[in-house]
Amino acid sequence: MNEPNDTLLSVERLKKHFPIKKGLMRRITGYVRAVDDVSFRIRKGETLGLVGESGCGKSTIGKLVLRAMKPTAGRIMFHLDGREVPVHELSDAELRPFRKHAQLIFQDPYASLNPRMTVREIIGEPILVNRDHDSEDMDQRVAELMELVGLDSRYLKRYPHAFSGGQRQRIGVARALALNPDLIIADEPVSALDVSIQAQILNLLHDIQQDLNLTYLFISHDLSVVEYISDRVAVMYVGKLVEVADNEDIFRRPKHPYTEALLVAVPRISGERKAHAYTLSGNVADPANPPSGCYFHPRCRYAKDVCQTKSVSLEEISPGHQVACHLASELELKGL
Amino acid sequence: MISYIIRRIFYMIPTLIIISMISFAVIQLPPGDYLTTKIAQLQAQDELVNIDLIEALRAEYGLDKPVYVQYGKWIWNILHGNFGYSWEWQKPVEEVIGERILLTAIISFTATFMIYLVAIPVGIFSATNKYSVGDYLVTIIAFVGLALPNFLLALLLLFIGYAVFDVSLAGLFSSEFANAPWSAAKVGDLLKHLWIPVIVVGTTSTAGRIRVMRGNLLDELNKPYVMAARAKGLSEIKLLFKYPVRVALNPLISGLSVLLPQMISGATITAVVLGLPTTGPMLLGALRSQDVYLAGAFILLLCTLTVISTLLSDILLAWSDPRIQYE
Amino acid sequence: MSAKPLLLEIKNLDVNFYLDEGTVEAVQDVSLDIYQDYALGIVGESGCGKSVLSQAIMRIVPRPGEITGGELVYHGHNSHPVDIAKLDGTGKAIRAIRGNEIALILQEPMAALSPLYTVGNQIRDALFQHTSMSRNEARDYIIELLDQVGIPQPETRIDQYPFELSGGLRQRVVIAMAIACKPKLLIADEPTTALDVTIQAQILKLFQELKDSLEISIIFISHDLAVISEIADEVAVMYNGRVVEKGPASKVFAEPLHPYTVGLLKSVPKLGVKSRERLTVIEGSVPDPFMKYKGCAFHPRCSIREEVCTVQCPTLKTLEQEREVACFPIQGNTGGTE
Amino acid sequence: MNRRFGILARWKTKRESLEESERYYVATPRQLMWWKFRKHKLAVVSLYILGFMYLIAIFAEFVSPYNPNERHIRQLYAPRQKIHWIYNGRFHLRPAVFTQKFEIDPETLREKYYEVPEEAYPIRLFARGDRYRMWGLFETDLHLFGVEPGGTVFLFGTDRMGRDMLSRIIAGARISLSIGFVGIALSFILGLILGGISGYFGGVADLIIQRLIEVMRAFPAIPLWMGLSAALPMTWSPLKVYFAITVILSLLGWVGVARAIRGKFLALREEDFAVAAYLAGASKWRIIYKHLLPSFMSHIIVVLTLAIPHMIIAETALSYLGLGLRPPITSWGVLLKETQNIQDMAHHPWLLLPVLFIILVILAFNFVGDGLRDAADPYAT
Repeated sequence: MNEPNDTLLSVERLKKHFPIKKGLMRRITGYVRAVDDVSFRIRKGETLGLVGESGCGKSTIGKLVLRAMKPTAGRIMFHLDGREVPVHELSDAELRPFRKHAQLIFQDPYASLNPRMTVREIIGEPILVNRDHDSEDMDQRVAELMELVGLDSRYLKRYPHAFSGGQRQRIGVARALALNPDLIIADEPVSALDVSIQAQILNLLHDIQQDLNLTYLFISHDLSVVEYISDRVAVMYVGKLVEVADNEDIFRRPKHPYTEALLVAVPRISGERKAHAYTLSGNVADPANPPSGCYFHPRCRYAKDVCQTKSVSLEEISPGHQVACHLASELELKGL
Repeated sequence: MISYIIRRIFYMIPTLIIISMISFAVIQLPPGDYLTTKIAQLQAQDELVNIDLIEALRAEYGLDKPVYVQYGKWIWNILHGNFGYSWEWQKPVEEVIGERILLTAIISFTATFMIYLVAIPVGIFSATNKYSVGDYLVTIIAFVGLALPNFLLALLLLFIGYAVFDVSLAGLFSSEFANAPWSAAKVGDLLKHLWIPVIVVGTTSTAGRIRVMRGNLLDELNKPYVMAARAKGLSEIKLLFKYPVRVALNPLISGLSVLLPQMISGATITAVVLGLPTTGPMLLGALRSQDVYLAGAFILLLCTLTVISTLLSDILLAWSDPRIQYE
Repeated sequence: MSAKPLLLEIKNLDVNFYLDEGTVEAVQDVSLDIYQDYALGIVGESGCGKSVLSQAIMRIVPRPGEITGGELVYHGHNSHPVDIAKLDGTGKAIRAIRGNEIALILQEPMAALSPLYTVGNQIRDALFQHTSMSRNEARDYIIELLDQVGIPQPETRIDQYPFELSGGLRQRVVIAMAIACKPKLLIADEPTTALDVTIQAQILKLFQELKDSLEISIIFISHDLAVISEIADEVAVMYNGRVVEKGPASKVFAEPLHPYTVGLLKSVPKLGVKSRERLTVIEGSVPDPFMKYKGCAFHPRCSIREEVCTVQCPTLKTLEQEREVACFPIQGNTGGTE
Repeated sequence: MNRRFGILARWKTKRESLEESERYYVATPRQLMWWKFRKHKLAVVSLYILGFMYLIAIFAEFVSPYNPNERHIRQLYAPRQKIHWIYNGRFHLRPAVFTQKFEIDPETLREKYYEVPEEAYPIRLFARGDRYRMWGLFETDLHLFGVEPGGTVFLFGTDRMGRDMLSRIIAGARISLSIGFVGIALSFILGLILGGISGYFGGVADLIIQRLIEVMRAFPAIPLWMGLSAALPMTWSPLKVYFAITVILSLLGWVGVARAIRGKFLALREEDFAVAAYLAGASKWRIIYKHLLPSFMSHIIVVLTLAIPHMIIAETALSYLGLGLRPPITSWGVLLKETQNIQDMAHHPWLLLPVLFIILVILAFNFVGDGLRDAADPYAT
């Protein structure tokens, strides 16, 4: 494999199929194709936004990359100082040193902090279990991290119940930063927060990225947030990537009808009433029983016969712009 | 629905097998070969021993064979309607236990019915009048009911009946009907006596179900769908029964599968205290005198009865909650 | 707005929750006018009292909440106005209005439907309550309704249970349930929050269509400014139980006055206006409903606060044409009048 | 209200100062639970009652005025001796009991007891009485209270063999109250192991254990207990029987514990904070003892607290039927069993006193369990 040397993470043909068990003998009667043949790459220092509707498999990708679950097939390669770490095949013992390099920020700031541990224990846990600092150092390090995320380090001994949602999310960010990771996967990090608090966390993520040279995989259903934070964006539909491109290209020059539909669907503060040009009809396809051909064809207003029969794969149509659509070259789609 | 029932029946099989093994263990646990013990006992008392019968039984149950063969023979016989022989009663077991199992079932099922008849409306009242005087009263009574074990309640009732009212509350039949064949009059007499054991068996569980119903309903009353129903303009009574009460009932229905074994248990021990002609005293007697086939058959049948009731309650729940069939 | 006839006047409404831990003043001194054939949007963050307000209009505020002051004058009856706040909360009079004249759509479409009854059965309630339809008439009518709210194969869907439907379809069912008796006022409490963006667009479009075809008034409640801007004629911004700003939607969003509205609008990333600069934020956190704030509840987070804001609570004052704001510094600058 | 205000809201209103709120912010889970438990007044009272009962059970020999097996042949079926403050013609600060004597009622041929006020025996604290070995360690004759030799103090009357009921109830408390604990401890160990295996490893082990649990739940417990207890050899020593009975009781008791543990394990394993610890590189062992166990321990304690009264009831019931503990062991069930029949009780109602204690203890356990259940999750809204 000949990778450009600024790649931090490359994912190739990643699959995760969950068996559906039914009946008396719990026979496997089918599979939910949560992630189905997904390939992408993240460069050092960039933010890749991963958008899609609920159930499309975007969170599963995050969990697979972190090896919170084992992929059914495919490769996940982590590039570290010239070394390549095959994350997909690491054993439990090999995984532990890898965990220093990639961390997760959770969606729910309530469920993700153990209510029975103090802030010091929560933020210090990754340090402690990896013996990254000795214990005297640890207080110092935890205090540093708290200041970094904008929390008063005097609150070290408090329990999570003392904090508001936004502050809790800051604690979650501090925990993710504790081991100086290279990659942070942020799974809907602001969607559980109040509108006026979202901006605080987005700013924080933005600032620490600059300061610490972090790479983000930013998973969200909210296109406005993704547009704000991402350098590149991958759009996902029923377990597959349908379009990957630079931020500018995705939002201004989308090439996939689904991306276009998503953009149209986002309500906007326009000051004047916007008549809905068109809305996507129907529902997201069932990943256990997807339609034939291109999964999007039943809802696609441009669909032709070929879309019903022939499956699609992601192809590069211009430098850095990949689309999975038979009609990508013919369609004139509207961006923002 | 049909496939659901078939699946449930299929699940019963391992349960029944384990039950039969435990019942058989009860037969096997007493030390020594019971026939030998029995013979020694009889001979010590200078009584005539029917050697032929004993030899026949020894062969029939394979007492000289390993345990698993004995178990196999026992099961084989039971599957053919032969539950063994009761030394105590000098009769085949199946002849002794039929009516007693029936009476136990009557008491248990009547008690179960009464529990729901009382607990559901009281629970609804308690929840809809949360923190009212009535609710506190119900709560206190329920707690005391919970703390009062069946047999103690039986004891107390007997005591009060005897000491205060000078009546005997024991038994299921008046003396003139006790050994009479079944007739309409005997059924009437049974109904007259049934209420004491039913109260005794049911009190603890009624108290428990009141608590459950109250708790469930309180949870449900705050659910958005109740607010949605209210927003439609339905009257409080109508919406209460159509929406939250229906949902709050489901845990009670599924609780039936735990309740029925409790009732049958409770009926057993209460029967001993109250001297009822049901399984309880006879089982106790059989256990004490090591009349093993009788005891084993009782335990097997009581357990089977509960397994079947569990099945029925599961089917009832599936019928009442559309979500279950679609699982 | 005076061109259209008044439908509902909310006057100085107060709703308190008396909890063991203390009193929560969920709605404080809220006054709003709702006109016929018109959409009012209410924006606010969690705990600002917007949902309680909608429940108060229906008189279904759950205990231990109570309406403690103010009036809800409803002009929908032909004869004369009724003060809903004074009606018996479980009486016949209010029940004749609930679901019939005023209908409510709750946020979580799954939670708003009982799992134990078919869709048709639950829609039927309101019809049996308010009309004299027979079972068969009701069935035909419900199928028609389901079709109207865009549910495919209404003849089969009517006999399905809520858990057999997708989120979008469920929300359509809830809408069908609400409009079954052709209400004059529809209150929608975060009706699209639980939905995916493409489904949200479908539902918003449905609301537009209903508003045009049924000539219905809508109170649309959401935390999402953009959603409100798509649907509302007028918008009211709530903070800690009070309306802090009110005005025509186009003007409020184009030129917000209250520092909270200004902050909210600046702090959300807007699609198509991308810049990698830091977002402007409102510091601090959403107010705690148990906390009693001296002065303006927003002052701890406010960048333009003055001495007076910390001691006195501002009330809504009209500034210019149809613009009202409750903020001393803003009122002071433009010299608003009571 | 909204969950973000959950716990804060609950504590916030009463706080007067910053220090006060800081106290809540740094309060450990145990403190929060205790604060919440304290609000349940009945539970607190019940906790004190239970504490009192267990203290008595621990110091049974000292607290009881007599050896529970000592027969007072001239005092068969003696009724409760009343406590008198006025005797010898005047009021005393030290109460006394009067000697009771009996005559045979010519009609019923029963003993009829009457008090002899002239023979007043003041009740003394730390009186000398029967000799006993405290916990088998040292010999003494000191009792909490008693009367001068020559008098008797049967505050709860005596039984058919003239044994002091109070002393017997206290001796019974030791057995009846401890059998609950020992049984629960065994159930807990069984439940923790089986439920833990089932919840953590899943797969085939889970399937088998789950089926087993279902089967056990479908059993009518009492017939089964009866069957198993009846199989205990009559020749076993009382101590052996005691342990055998606890084992039998816990054989069925573990089911509830295992279900609770399994359910909590499954739920908590998926919790974000457990996943976070895993992703931070924490070992399985650390996740279990640092994240999972503390989170569900309080729930398990609730289950256990509510299971103890069931054990006590079961022991009492079995002993009452003659299938459980047997004399010379003294348990509350044995005491009831020794009261031969209902006529016996009707004429000597004090023989029913053990029932009061059984109910009191069970009620107290239920209230404590109820209070613990409310307090078990101080972070819920």
